[in-house]
Amino acid sequence: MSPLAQLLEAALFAASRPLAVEELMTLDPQAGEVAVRAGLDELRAAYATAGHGVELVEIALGWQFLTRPEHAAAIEGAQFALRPRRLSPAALETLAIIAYRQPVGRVEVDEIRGVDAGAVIDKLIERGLVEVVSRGEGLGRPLLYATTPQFLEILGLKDLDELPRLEELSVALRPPAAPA
Amino acid sequence: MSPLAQLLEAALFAASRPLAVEELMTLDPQAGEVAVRAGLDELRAAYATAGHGVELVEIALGWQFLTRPEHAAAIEGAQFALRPRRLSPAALETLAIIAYRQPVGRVEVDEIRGVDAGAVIDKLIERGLVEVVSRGEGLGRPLLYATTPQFLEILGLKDLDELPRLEELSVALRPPAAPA
Amino acid sequence: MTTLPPPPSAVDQAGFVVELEQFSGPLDLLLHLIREDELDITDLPIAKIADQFLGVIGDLGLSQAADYLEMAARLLRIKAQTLLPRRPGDDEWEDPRAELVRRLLEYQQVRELVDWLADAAASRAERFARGFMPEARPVPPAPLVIELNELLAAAERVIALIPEPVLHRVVPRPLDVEGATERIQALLGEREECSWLDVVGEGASVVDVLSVFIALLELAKRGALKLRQDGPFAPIVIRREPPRAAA
Repeated sequence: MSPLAQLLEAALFAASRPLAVEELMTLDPQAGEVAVRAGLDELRAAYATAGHGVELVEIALGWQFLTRPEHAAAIEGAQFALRPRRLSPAALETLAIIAYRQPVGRVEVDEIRGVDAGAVIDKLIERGLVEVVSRGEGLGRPLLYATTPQFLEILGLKDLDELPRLEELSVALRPPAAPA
Repeated sequence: MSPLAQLLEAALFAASRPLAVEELMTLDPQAGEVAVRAGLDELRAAYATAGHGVELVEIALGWQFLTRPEHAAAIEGAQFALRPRRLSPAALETLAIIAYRQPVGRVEVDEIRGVDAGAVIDKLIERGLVEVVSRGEGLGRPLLYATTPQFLEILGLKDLDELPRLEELSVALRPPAAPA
Repeated sequence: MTTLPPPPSAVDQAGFVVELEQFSGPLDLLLHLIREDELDITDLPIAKIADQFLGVIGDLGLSQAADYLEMAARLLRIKAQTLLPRRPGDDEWEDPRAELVRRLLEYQQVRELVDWLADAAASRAERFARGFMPEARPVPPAPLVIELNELLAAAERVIALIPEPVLHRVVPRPLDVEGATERIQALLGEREECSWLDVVGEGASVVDVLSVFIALLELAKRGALKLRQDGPFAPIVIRREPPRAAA
């Protein structure tokens, strides 16, 4: 492997979160974006072809080494690592609405779910899956919420474009109201 | 690599601590100690010969992956280069009120912003930008907040007098006029 | 035929449903009923579904949960509207179910997204990230950036929110807690028990209501009386404390 690929490997291995290309570029001031992307491709290929138990994955707007799915049961059985807790249906509903409508205010989330979503949103913020991005216009200038990169991470998504498009669903959602 | 070596690789990667041979044996009840030790040798050799940025190391407590020493400086340097964080609009507004009204109680901040500012103030305190300076008069003797020296430091101000006066604000915010 | 799900798992002492494992809200319950009976959402037999909904929230003890209660009221109103006779050829007539149907369709789509998200999260959970941090030393906090212009822009936004230099809102009449206290004590001097309306009277102003309320809470705190309300919106009963020993 090239020295740059090795350096990238060491950095990605040491990190517990996905690292963005821009972050990886700070490892070696000489290497530009093109070289870093080439190094990442080289690294991914090296792991894919040599038969490894881990692989390099593009996820949550960055790159991360993850174990291959077939080893999950054994690792969890031996209690070397814990799988994350599942999200409740209420949390997933709220996340789905925020993901598709972001930035979105609480009232709109409440309305679609038919229940007060305040406590659920607070929990999602606490877990780092949702954040306040700005204040909307109108009465009381409501807080607007959006999903975080960590939301992508727990779903294993590269970016929001990987979410299914609404047209692909069997029923149609009304388009978000145009801002007044 | 053999399937057992791949399983060992995934487990050593995902575990939160070094793993002893006896622990690694619980991954696969079929594999005995001899097989696990052979798998570890195979794994170590695979990383050593193919030119990797990480290596498998046996230490007192067991086995673990470590980055190669030559990358330590670059990784540490990059870790240090964490993306600078910005304050949310809500935090900035709260900070602005406290900066211009200090010492000021929470109720007054709430009233000006029209929302409960408690959580935001707590965050600002946590960040060292705001501190409790005294207790006010009146009902419940509310805590009074003021900005800290660190607030000035981050803004590059010598003292609070260097903050633009409120009357100057709209002027100060206007972009410098182009020479006629 | 509706098979009832097991009773809710988390009901706090006050009787309010905190969170249900079974349904994430009234729309979810409604959709459950519709699916179970294989009904057509766009042509909802509203009378049937309203009765079923009421039955289920009664059985589950949900009738105190505001969100479910509100939906129940909405269903009953739609049911009533559909029962009203309408003139043949009335073009102005709008199906009272339309809004509910739209919300249900929208909610159904959210449920579909939820299934997709749950699947994605489940496959991500099959993969572990790095567990061990070789450099266990604490990472210094990220540097904080505040630019003076940002702060000033925030100050301007804040100033824009203030219509006048901050003035305290002026209450037209000050609260008269003392007067209310005297009134309550006088009433309880005469009888063992009285009601909220006995104290405030008909057509009381907001200030009067607040004064009485604060006085009642204060007296209750001091142990001079006990307050009781048998249910939401039920009359508040004020009882002298300690009860006078029977003659």
